Amino acid sequence: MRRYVLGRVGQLVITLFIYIALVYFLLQAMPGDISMIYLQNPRIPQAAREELKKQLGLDQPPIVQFLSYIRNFFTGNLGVSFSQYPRPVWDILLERLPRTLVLFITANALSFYVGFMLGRVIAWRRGATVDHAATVVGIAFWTAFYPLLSLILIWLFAYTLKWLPLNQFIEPSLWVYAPWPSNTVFGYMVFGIAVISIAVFAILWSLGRGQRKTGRKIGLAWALSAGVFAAGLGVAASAGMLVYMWDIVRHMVLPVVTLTLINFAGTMLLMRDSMLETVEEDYVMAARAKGLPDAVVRDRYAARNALLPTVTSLVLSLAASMSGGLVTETMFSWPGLGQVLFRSALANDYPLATGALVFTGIFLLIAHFVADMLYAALDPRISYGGEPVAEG
Amino acid sequence: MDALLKVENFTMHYRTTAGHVKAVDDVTFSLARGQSLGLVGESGCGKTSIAMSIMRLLPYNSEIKSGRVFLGGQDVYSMREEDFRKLRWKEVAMIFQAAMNALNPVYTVGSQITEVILEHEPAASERDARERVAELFCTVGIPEERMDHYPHEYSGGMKQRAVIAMALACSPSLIIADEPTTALDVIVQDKILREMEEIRRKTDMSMIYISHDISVIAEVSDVVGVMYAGKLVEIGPADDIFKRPRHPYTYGLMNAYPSILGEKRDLATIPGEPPNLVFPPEGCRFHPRCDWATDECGTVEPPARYVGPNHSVACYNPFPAPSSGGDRIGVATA
Amino acid sequence: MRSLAQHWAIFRESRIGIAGLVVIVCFGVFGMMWPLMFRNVWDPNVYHPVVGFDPTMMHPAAPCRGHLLGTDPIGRDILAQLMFSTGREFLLGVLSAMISVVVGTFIGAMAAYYGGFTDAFFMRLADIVMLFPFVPLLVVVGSLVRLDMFSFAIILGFLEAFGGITIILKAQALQVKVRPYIDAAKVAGGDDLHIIRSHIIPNVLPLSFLYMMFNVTAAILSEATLSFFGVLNIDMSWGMMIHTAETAGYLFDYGRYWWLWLPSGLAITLFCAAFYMVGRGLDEVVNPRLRKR
Amino acid sequence: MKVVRYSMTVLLFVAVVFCMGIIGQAAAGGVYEMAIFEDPTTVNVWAALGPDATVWNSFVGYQQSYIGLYGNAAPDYVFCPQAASGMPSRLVEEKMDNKTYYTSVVNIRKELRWSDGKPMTADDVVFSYMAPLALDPNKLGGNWPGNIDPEILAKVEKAGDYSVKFYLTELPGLAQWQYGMLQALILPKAYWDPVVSKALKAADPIKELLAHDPKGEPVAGPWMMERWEKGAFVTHTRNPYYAMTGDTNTFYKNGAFVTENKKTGFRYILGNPIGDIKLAVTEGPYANRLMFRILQNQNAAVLSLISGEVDFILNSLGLQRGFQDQLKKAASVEVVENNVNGFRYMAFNLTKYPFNIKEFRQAVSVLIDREYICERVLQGVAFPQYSVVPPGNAYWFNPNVPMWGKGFTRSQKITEAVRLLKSAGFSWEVEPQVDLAKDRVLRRGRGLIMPNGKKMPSFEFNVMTAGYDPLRYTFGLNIATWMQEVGIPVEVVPTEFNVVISKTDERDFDCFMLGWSLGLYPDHMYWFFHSSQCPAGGFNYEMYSNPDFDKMVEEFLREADMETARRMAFRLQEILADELPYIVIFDTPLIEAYRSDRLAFPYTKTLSGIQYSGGMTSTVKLKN
Repeated sequence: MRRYVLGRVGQLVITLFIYIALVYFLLQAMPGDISMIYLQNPRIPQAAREELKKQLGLDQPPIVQFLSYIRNFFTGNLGVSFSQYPRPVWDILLERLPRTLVLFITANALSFYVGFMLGRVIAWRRGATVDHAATVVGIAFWTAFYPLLSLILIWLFAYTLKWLPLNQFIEPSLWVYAPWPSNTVFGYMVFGIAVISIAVFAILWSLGRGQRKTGRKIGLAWALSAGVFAAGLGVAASAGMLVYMWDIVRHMVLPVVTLTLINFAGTMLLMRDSMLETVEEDYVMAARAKGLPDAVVRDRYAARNALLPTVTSLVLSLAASMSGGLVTETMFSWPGLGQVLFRSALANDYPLATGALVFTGIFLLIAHFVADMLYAALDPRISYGGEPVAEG
Repeated sequence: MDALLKVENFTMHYRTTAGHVKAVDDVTFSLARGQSLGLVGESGCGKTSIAMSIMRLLPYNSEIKSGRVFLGGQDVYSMREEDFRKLRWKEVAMIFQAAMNALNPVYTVGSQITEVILEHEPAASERDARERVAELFCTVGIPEERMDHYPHEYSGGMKQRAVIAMALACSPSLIIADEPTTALDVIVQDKILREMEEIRRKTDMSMIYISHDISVIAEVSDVVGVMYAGKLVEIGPADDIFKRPRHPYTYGLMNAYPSILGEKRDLATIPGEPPNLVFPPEGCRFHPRCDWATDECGTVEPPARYVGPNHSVACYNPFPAPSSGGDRIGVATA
Repeated sequence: MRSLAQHWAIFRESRIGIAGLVVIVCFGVFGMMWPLMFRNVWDPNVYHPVVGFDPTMMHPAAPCRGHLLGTDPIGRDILAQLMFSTGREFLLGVLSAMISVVVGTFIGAMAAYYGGFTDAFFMRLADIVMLFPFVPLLVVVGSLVRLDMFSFAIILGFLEAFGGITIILKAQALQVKVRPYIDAAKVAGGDDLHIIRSHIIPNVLPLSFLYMMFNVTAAILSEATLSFFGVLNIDMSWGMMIHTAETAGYLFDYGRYWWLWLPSGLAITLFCAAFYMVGRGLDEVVNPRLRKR
Repeated sequence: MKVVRYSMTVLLFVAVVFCMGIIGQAAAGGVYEMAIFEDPTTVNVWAALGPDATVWNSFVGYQQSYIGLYGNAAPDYVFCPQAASGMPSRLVEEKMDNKTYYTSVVNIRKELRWSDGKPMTADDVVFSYMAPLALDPNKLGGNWPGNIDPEILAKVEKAGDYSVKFYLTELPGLAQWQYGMLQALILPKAYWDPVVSKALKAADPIKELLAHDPKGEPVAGPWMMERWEKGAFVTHTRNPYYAMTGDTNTFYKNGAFVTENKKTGFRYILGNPIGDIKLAVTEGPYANRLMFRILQNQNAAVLSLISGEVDFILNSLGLQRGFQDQLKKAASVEVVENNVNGFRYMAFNLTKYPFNIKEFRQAVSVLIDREYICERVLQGVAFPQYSVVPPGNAYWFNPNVPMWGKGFTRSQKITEAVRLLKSAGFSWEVEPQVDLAKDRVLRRGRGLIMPNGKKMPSFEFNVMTAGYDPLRYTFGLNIATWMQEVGIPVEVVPTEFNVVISKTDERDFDCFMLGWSLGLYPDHMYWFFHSSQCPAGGFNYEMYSNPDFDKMVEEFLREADMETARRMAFRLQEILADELPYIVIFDTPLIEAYRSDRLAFPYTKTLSGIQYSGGMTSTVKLKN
């Protein structure tokens, strides 16, 4: 196992290196540089432009620039932004990271959940009205023009119905008096959710180990989970942070819903296809013959096995939504990594654009890696250990 | 005698885009407690469809045209789905065609058996269930410690044994074994069949063996039914049928397989292929392939008629009866 | 292997696929009407999709007799733009999908057939290409050098080709490669290219075709998104129509100026959904387990 | 059981939605809420004036918090004292250490305070000039070299506690002196001196200084930054020691101008303050807090404006036309339209033949139907323009420059263009023909033959891509069509903005269309048209070279007297409109909108709009 993981990590590092090189030279090959903004103001003398180039290191040959970039990269330094000179790229990305992560992980988790649940149901009831309806609606959203859809949703829910806030990720008039910066609250939210999920997972795991599920056990599990959640809320409330967290959640609803609408069909259709294969498997028939309840056959047999290929799609959809992040962020005034990338590219800010692309790349690599590990965890047949498996 | 299973004039079709597949056509038979029935026929002749009909596990595109199935005196198809679900495996269990695939790859073998025990016996605790599985593993000859292994860690024969153990888990009164040993090599096949037979005799269960291999059936069945193209063309006591097959198809089948006991014979094959069940031939469905067919065979379907005690054949020109009569009476055909 | 007619027979069973095909044909007819209308019916000065202008009314004008779908903020006929763009979208979608599938199929077949270094090289390359976040990358490239329709289609096609599609097609080609007739052909002295061309590729082709449909959807949506951000050098497309309405500020009062965004927005969704649905239909052809029995 | 579960879920959902609707609004009084589209990138004034000079940085940064010695009093942009107590003394020649200097003394208002309560003195002013000089304004980049020109400024010395003395190496023009150096911002020495001296010792002083995060920096302007929640909002609170509160700027009809503060007794008079008063504006600020909400797109901003979340949208580009009529209908929203200081133009490469023929350019100018573009295509949201100084810049604008083809019909334009071209020796293979009576083109021109007898080769016309700006792209196509009608073989090439910029910078083009937005003082006539700017890197892209013009524009630049300068500017505009190195086409007005139920601006008619004064934060009054 460890050898496999190490090997995989090594592979990732090499891939990453090639990726960085590609990104770097791709951006270098683009016309123009940031000193061109000085060309738009005749009062700025040419000397200033030369000084700027020298200051930013643009007067050096590209290969020298690249080597120093790589050297800095492996010491954890992504360079200095040109358009926000001299703020470190790393600093800008870190500022955006919590917002991006919270939004996209929530949205992906939700769209994966919705897609998985719906796909499970429609594959189980193949050919029924719900199957056709969900497929058509899913495809319609899947291929909808995203910017337009988000504008329509904003207009409907925030502007006309006034159920949800219009845009931005926090309400300024509330946060003026906040004792913390928003990123601190984001951080605590992520931390809190992680702790709560681990606790709930532990509760469910320890109580759900047996196969005999009594009502008492289920009730206890629910009560304990609710208790943990309430405790979390209580801690937040006593710290006075709850109202700010709530504000963030409020602002997240619309983008998350939009992302979910756009993305769920991918998981749903994949789950449906995958499950249409597993429902034909003999073990599903066997499970029915065993007189297990329909829901158990569907969930523990058909859906459980169909889940495996869908996990890969979770990663890919995470990638896709990070990629499409720019649209979401622009439409919902949610300043995240996509915005940084877009604006820095428009401003010829190569270090920042490269940094953002590399960062997205690292994120995706980690996601791929996690998917591999998850796949192994979910499928007992896959063993990365290398010990021979009894067969035949 | 009280019949455990009664199938009466059962007709079932599959709706497909090509048309209705007449998979089971007017099949009637019954099975007493403790008896074993062997259903034999080429693949696609409706054996498995009958098994699934008894289990009430027909796919969504099936349609029961007529007939009824009684299990322990209860009409299977008039019960509520939920009520019948609780009877499955407790009353009638099944050993699937491909045991390799009948186990869910993502759970341990043991848990898949305890699961069914816990489902059907509300009183049993998890520990009871595990003890039972250990016993069952012992019975079928799997080391107890392999309970917590995953299916992919089992060999083919062990999976087959595990599936048998699973079928025995709730001590059902009837087990349907659909091609239980087809995928195994001959030696293991034989061993497992013997063991199954032994268990059956010990527990006094009924059993339906389904196979395309008449030699397998020969070994273990009390009664043999021969199916062809959705029809039960001949049914009767095993000895009787093997000694003197009456239907030309049965005869053909017996010559098509080597005896498992190793008696050397020239193998004959039945020329032609089974008919398309969307448009089955007029009259006797076997007549296009039958050497003895007459004009009558091609027009009117031959009715089943008795040719011996409990031995009926649907043929206009059955082979002559053997000199000695049947020795055991156990099968009542309507 | 089945014949084309058999494939078609199976495809016809898929209601979703047929619905998609019908929509595509409708778009095709719609797009083909453009040159006819422009040459015979419409005054080129008024109905030109890019420089047309109708001096008789205020713009944007609501749908009326002369302009069935109204005009845009600079006085161009929406219907004419819609028709004109249809052809362009077909070109873009089909061109990029063709490139991705032709290149992807060839690479997949090569990688599967030769294995070894070729295989490793292309698979690692695919890993890296898959790492690229497409939309941001194209936005970055597009914001620095404006891509026109052609170069955009080609870049998109190659990105898709070297990415995931290669891996999928290679897996399919591998299944074919191990079949006995490939060995037979090799023993018979067939040269590699011949074997790839006449044995492996035909077997991979249905799957390629399926991915082609999905790639058309991806290409059109990417074009629309990038156009929306104004980073493409395309004078007219459905995405540009929405971009024009957006930059001119007509997009936020949704009810009032519906003709500025609804026709193009619907066209994008319908067109993409149609190709996607055809893809789903083909999926049932290629993947027998999904087929209804 | 299932029903219960479902209804519980639905109930929970409804409850959550309900909560979302009500919780989370905490309104506070006296907050002036503005929408901006991008995060500021820095709050460090050195960076904001230097390489990070974005309009957003100025909106939330120095425009609110800093003052200079002098400023331009809106709405008429009258040059007037801010921190200074009167006009600078006349520049006099002075010899020191064998060098000739031109010196001037500026006195400072004594009541000025930093926001920490300490007085603003001559030390601060001297520091504000000497520190950038020490760091080298060219290295600081951005606006620094324009404000503190190291070529001219030798040093600034303290002449008293509240007066400073400038030493210049040559006589400056208006652009360098009044509209440059004297308007540089004054920085608090007490805060920045240690930072700058530390930076000067560092390996990279500029980087060190720009990287400094100013916390608790005292300011002298009306507002001090309170909180910057990155990506969400920036707030400012009032500077409690802001000394200019109560300053009343009075504009007289006759052009006179008076600044007066009853409380402090400060008074400054320009011209002869008699007769009718046009406008009087009293400095506040009247709001308690500024809130800049960072909304990432204009749709979001407009929706927020209509729903009352913001009072004003602060955007240097103004609002797009489509919003106009919708906002006009919205309750309590006022839409204002202002001229901007800029123009869109097209230019030819004057080193190429036949673009260097004056008549050719005049013919093209005649052919361009500016009125058609503005009135028909843009329906009045643009105005035709002929001079390189926009009409909005009323003081400097010459309304009587030649206007080529103004008011002509299509056929008249073609006839006039043909006449001009023929007069320069052009001829045609097929000469265009028009029917003047019916205003129709009978025959399009083909095969234009240049005066040298060769057929004119086709040339490229670089316009913005449709994606960048659909309007400009369309106009480019229109202009090309008009030129093609008389047989000028032009070919439109949609080109990316960056590429046009580098093409013009490298002088590698035939002709192009771009736009400028300008400063108040029209020194751009020097930068765009003086022959010294011809080589690559200069701003005379089209490489116009006219020795007479050069001489005049140099004089204009040196001229320190406003009236003389104005006369010269008029003459320069006439020459340019005749020679047409730039064919000026049109400009669009700036459209802005604000909540009239919340805000009361003292005036809204001003060049470049309310945004140009940073939202008029210190003079706007808040209702309710």
